[in-house]
Amino acid sequence: MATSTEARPTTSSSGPEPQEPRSASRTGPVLLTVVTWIVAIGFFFPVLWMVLTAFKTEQDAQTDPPTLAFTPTLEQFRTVFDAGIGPYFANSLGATVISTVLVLLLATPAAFALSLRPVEKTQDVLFFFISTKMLPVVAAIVPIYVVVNDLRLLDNIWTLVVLYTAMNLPIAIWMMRSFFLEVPSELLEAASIDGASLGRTLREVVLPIVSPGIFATALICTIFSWNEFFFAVNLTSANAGTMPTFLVQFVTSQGLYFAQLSAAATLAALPVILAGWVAQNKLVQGLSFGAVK
Amino acid sequence: MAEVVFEQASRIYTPGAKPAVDRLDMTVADGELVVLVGPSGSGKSTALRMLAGLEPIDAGSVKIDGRNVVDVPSKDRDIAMVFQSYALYPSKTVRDNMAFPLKMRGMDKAEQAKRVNDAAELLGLTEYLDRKPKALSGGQRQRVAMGRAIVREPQVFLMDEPLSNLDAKMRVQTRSQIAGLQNRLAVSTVYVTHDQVEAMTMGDRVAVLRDGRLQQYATPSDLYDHPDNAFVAGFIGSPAMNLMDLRRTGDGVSLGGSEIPLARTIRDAAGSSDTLTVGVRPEDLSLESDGGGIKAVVDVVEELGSESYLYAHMAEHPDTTLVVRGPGRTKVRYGETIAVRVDPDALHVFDATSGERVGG
Amino acid sequence: MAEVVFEQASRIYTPGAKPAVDRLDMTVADGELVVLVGPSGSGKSTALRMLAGLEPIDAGSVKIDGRNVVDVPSKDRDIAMVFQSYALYPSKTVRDNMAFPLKMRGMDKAEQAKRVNDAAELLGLTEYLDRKPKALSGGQRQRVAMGRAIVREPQVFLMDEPLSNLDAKMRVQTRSQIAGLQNRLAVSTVYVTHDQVEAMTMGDRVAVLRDGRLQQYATPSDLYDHPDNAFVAGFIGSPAMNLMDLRRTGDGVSLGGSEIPLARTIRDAAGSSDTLTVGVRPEDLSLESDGGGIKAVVDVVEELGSESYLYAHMAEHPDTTLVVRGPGRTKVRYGETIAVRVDPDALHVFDATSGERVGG
Amino acid sequence: SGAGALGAEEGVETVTVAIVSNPQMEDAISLSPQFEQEHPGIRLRFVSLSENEARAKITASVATGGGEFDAVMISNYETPQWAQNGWLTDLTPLMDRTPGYDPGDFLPTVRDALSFQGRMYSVPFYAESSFLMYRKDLFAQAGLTMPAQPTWQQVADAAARLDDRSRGGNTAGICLRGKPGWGEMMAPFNTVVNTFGGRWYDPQWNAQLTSPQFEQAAQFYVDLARAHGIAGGSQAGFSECGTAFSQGNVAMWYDSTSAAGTVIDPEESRVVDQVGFAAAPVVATPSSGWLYSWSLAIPKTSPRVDAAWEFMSWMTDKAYVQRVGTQLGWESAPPGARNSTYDSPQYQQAAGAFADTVRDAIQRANPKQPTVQPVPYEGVQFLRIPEFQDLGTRVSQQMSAAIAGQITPAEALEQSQEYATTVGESYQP
Amino acid sequence: MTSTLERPPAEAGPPPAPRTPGPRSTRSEGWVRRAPLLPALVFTIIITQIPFLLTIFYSLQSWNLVRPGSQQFVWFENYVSVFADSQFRGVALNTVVMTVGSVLVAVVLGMVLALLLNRHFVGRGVVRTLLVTPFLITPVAAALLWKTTLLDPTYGLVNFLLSPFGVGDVAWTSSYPLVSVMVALIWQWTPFMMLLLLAGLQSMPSDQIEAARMDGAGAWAIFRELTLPHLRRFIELGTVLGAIYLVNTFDAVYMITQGGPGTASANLPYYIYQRAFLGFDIGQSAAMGVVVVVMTIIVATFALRLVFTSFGAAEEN
Ligand SMILES: Nc1ncnc2c1ncn2[C@@H]1O[C@H](COP(=O)(O)OP(=O)(O)OP(=O)(O)O)[C@@H](O)[C@H]1O
Ligand SMILES: Nc1ncnc2c1ncn2[C@@H]1O[C@H](COP(=O)(O)OP(=O)(O)OP(=O)(O)O)[C@@H](O)[C@H]1O
Ligand SMILES: [Mg+2]
Ligand SMILES: [Mg+2]
Repeated sequence: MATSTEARPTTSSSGPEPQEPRSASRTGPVLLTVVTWIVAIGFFFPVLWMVLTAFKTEQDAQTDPPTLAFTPTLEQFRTVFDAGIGPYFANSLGATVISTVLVLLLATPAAFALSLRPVEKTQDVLFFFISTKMLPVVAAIVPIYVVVNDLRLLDNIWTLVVLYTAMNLPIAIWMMRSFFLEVPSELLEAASIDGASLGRTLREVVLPIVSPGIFATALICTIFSWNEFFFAVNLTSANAGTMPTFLVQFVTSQGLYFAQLSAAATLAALPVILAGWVAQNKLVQGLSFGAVK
Repeated sequence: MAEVVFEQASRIYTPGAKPAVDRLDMTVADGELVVLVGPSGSGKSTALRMLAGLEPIDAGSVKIDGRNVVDVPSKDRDIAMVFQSYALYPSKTVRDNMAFPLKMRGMDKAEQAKRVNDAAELLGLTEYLDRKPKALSGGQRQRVAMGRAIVREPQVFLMDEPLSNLDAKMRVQTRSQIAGLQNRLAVSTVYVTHDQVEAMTMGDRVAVLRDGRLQQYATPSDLYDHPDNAFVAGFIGSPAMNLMDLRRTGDGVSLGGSEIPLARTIRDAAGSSDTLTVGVRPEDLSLESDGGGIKAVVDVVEELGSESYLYAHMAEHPDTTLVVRGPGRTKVRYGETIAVRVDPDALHVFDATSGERVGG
Repeated sequence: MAEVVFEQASRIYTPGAKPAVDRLDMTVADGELVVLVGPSGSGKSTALRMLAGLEPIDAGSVKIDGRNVVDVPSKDRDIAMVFQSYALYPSKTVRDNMAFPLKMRGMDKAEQAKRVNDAAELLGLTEYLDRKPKALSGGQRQRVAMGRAIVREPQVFLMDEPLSNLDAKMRVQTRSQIAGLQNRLAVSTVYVTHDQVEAMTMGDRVAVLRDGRLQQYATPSDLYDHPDNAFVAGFIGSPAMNLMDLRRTGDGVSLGGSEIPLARTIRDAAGSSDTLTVGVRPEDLSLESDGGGIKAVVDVVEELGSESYLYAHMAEHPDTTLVVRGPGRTKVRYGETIAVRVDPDALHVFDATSGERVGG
Repeated sequence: SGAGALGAEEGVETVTVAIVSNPQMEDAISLSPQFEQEHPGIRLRFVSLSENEARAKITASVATGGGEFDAVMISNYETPQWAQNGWLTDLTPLMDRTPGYDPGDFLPTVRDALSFQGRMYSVPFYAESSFLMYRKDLFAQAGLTMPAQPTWQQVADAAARLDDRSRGGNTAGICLRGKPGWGEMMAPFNTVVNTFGGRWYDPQWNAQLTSPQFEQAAQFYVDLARAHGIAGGSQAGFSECGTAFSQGNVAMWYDSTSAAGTVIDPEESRVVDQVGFAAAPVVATPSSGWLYSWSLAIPKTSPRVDAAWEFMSWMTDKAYVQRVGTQLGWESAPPGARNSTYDSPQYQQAAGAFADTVRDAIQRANPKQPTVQPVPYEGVQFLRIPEFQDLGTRVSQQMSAAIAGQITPAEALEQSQEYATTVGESYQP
Repeated sequence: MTSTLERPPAEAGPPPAPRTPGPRSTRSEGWVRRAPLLPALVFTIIITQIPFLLTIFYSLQSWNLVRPGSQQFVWFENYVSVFADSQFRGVALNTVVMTVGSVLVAVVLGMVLALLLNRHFVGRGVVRTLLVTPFLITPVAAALLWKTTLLDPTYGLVNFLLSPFGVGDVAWTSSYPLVSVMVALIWQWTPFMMLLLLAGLQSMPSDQIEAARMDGAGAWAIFRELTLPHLRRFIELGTVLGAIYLVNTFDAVYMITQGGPGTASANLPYYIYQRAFLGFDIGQSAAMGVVVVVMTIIVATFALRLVFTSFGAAEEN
């Protein structure tokens, strides 16, 4: 399971131990903690239910009232694996990782140019980027299909990489820009005094400070790419299909095999869930404390 | 009405490392202004933060008005603090920064405005009231931080180097205003400063910290005249006291060939130690024009206008250096040999090993 | 080899407002150390930032080594700067903070380490090299900022109150080390400080700014002895010079009932003005024990150990206040009347309206 | 991974097949390695998508000449239209030269539905009609009997009798689809419209949705669904009804004949032994069952006609049915396409409970004349015009809103009439 | 040596005009600044604008994919019928309600959660992990999950859990279709907002909060006076990104309600989907897409430039 980064350093000294500031009322925080836990479990519950369903038979999956008492079975997972999850998984992984890396590579300098060292017309540029996300994909899919078809790039993983990059770039730029703006401008000044070029300033000064923001951005791009469905289903077929396209074959018109679908969805979500759990720990590191007076 | 007591209070930032504040025992009487001094990193800010409730107290306790406040959250301690790092609210104007503590206490708008305007007047910030902190100079920011504290009438004032970025003139002026305010409100105050003049003039008492430990806690003149140990002696006063490890000879110690007599009480107290650390302040050394006294060669002449300081080394022991105060316009120049006379009554004698004061 | 020239350089932050730096003309000779002083908000930091290329130059120009650098980005100006706000890299350790400029210049690792260690040693940071800035005290942070500048051998050093958060002892020590380093490397340096002692002792020349305008640019002793105007006179020296608007009487001016004679040259230069601003430094006033001199009533006695300052007002003109320097251990107490003698040769006379110095 | 062009081994052709992910198709995929073994020169790649995605994707691909697929699974809705558009390869010559393929074995109604101008453009994998499933046990309990050819009035009465929810039970009377979608509620609803004597257009393409017969049908359907249908009836689709019926929460279910396998599968159903089957209820027409078939076609763009046909013929052959029956069990055999399937004793044994009812329904389906009065279109549960997917879905949305009680059936039809008029106008000279 | 620069005010010329912020920009300096932006900009223009122009081109045509030969130029006919379509307006309204409602609720909930998580407590890491998970689930699966296991009137957990309170048999998706869709969206998007705001909270300097505590501010006052202004940028960011995404929500509508009953829960993407993938009316759907873009741009311009100050004010601190 996920680990908590807040664990205090283990002490070995016999002296008095450091502690958090004690607070006057003990019940307040405890109550808050309890509330937080309840809410968290409430949010997680549907997912838990989905995972549980994946271990049920179809019959157990839909009972009235819902039941927790069932004999777990791996049947559904077996079916899913038999359907040949491998290539889909590999395609998803490829498209997601490559596009996320590309997004970060393109967005980082762009966000920098739009925040810390703003170019003219920053607002317009930002607006342009976000405006590219305003056209509903469903409206644009036929033109895209036609272009991709003309380029003979249907069912090609690179098509997805390019489209995912374009799809996530505006978000990444916007997000990163917000985080970059948190960097005290004095630090950039210090870096330029210290003779750092733009690239190095970014790499050595800005990025370490905004790393939680970068992780958040990368995580979100990863999630969006991994779960992207519409491009994948319309532009790929036998070779470049991704996990969501794999998933929909379990949405059959002959009755809904929900246990099977749950197993497939669980498997599909597993990589991002793991990535999310790992990355979100990185989201909680202090940013620029102690930098300036 | 607030007496502040530190009782064996400690703070350890990193487990295993040495405490930033180490079993501090200190009482600030009601209405008293205590100045906290010490080298950089000696735990001054930490001590203030402990009192303010911003740092946990790892051992011991802190009491305000006889009540242990270890579990009282900062906001209920009724303390106003000037942070060393200012900690201004970046999204608020100067006016709102200063009004914030008043607003938090639900003071009515008119009274808030009045107080803020008064404080701004006092600190010369009137024309900047509508700016955001980002558009202020360093000293202006510091003044805003100051203003945010002094608009209140808290139980305790904590000021962490509140004037370090102000020019001498403004500092003198603000210093006396703070002292006046503190006096008028009779608010117990702990004031951290690196400025010798502030330390000597503002405090009812001065506490000297070193490595988290309290070295001496006394009135300024006591501290100056009777430092408890060589560290305090060297730390208080600028330029610092000349501290020399001298060999004992007969009734005194030997310096630059001549013997300086020591008082009987000191001799007795010193017992059999071979060497003593002897301190003498630059102003207790006088230049002899008639050739008598200890000979020293001048290395540096610092002219401050109203006085000058001669940095010199013993003609015979180049390793022993001395600072001598001279007149504002001295004729002495680099390389010259001067003759210095020591006032035997002004000697401070310390144990060479422990650094503790020997005798009275 | 770097001469720095400000030529009518101006910076206006807010269109329409008065310039933060206003047509500054100043030359820093190669290898010279110039101290920049002025009240808080007078444009010192702005001037440094203009020189460093961090602020646009709205008019005029800045030249380094004869080359107009207005269009040269900071990183290519080869300047090392200590920021008033430190601007440490929060994600880097102290070591990496200090090594950063060297790394940027592609210096080899071993040399980097050596320099960083040397600087750390000098600044007493050795044991903190592996910490992040947020785990340091204020003074320690400031020293890191200092360290990051002095590891380099740039063309120009810019230091914006680099020692304001250090204790007196460390300050004296670091001050002389900086001076030594600057001397050794012969790097042109602009040094901003609020500390009178630093201003007087460190600079080859001192520039006094006020509201963005250069008031006087001269050697420290010139500044002290011949302030060009009443502002400089009052600003340099601590406690400040006593400045009084006095009415002319016959051959001099009248103060507290008695007449103080003025030199002929001054009288001539003053022309027909009725009133003159007359300044006299606290140390140029002496206490008369024999009852002669001007009578004043003591308001405050500040005892600094090595000397004391008596803040008093004229017995007959309560509005005219005076600061008089007394001996370290004075017997005078609050409310006593003292007699003060003025040294007529030590008078500074200024035009009451323009503030300009009158006569020599 | 699989980026770029199809990996081509020397002398091996890769045939890409787009299919709809129904259990029968999954069976085909699982058996396909046997095909590859028997045909070493052909490699198969399947793109399996759910029905809606598959239809959209295949249509886009074929219509724009995307050429991703060598064989596509389409239905009797698309086949004649696409054949007319010239998008499909004529399969008749291929069938003729394939020994033992026996196209004459296909059920005639199905064969007709997949033909254009007398030539077949797709070959049926399986076919279905609609019928009524009911709980024999509940009927017995209530002392009711189900006629072999019930009328809708009889069904409505029975539903009212069997609905015990007002008496504290949890059995609904009948499940009727209410979920919007031309392939969802529009299918059963259209059969009801037809048998009530309603029609979408008169021969001059004038929309007839507000005709009394149509309104009667709509009113009937909505009333029945609202009064005795399952909870959330406006969102009930094939799978929702299937779950409800299998879990024993509903007494009757009017739907596709393909549901038969599920409701008697002990793995999925709790009512295995209690299910009875009857023909689709009628009012004014002799029969009302729909006709639907999933079939395989070869887009004109495919350069691998022979290889594709090789696979298609394998999958729609009699031998395939045998193969499935012996290897996966006879209840899994694709129904409805071939007479020979029904003649097989093993199949009769496995699916005897419904096999003949199903064949009958398929054979009685009458796409050419679905209702009483003449119409300018073909199709039972759909109108075989390109606009129908959209039109049907829009109308179904209105009807669904009526089932949810948000509007009256009359209002729903009024709005629908407008949609239909717009479409009809494009067919009027 | 000594120079006096005290000049009488009269002599002083007019103050020089200030330059635009940033060091004096020459041509080359401008390009140095722009360089980092260019790759992203060029990439985006090429990849997104070609399909967009094509969309505009198609929107001027009457073209049904499944009726070959129907393709012809009709200029603005498609637009005319879009605006004449009363359902289109209703659907547009649904879109607004769905987007605004979901975003607002998600932001508020996300903020609450972020604040709850920005404290030290037992199991903080685990809780955070649990909370982000909904965002990681594939939207298609999430929508189905809501439809089938949570909101189903008979088998749904929601009704099951509510049945003790006497509201056990609500047909959520047909009685409250819009709400049903929004609940699923909110469930998925709250973690996104939480992540964003948590990262924002982490960047808040602690000394300001300390100062506020000294100033007597309680938790609420600190939140209102300091946290909120600090988070403003992140709230705006979350709102913008969330809105842009949710305007284009398709899966949830498609899976949970099919836009029904009627068009009660249909939004523009779903409506366009129907035109494009059921009707295969490329011209119509392209025209609708263009209309959506234009409307979104108009709304966004107002929202971003008037309501939000992100653009201008962000630079100010
Ligand atoms: N970003 C800014 N926007 C607007 N005005 C500014 C800005 N920065 C500084 N100022 C103003 O410019 C003037 C000069 O500021 P500067 O920082 O140069 O002063 P300084 O001499 O360094 O003062 P200090 O000793 O307090 O640091 C001040 O009045 C200040 O308020
Ligand atoms: N957050 C922290 N983590 C670890 N060590 C710390 C932390 N804050 C301070 N210290 C250490 O504790 C010691 C005392 O720090 P403190 O800030 O109290 O010093 P100070 O007396 O205020 O110094 P200065 O005059 O430089 O401000 C220093 O050695 C410092 O490095
Ligand atoms: Mg400190
Ligand atoms: Mg400054």
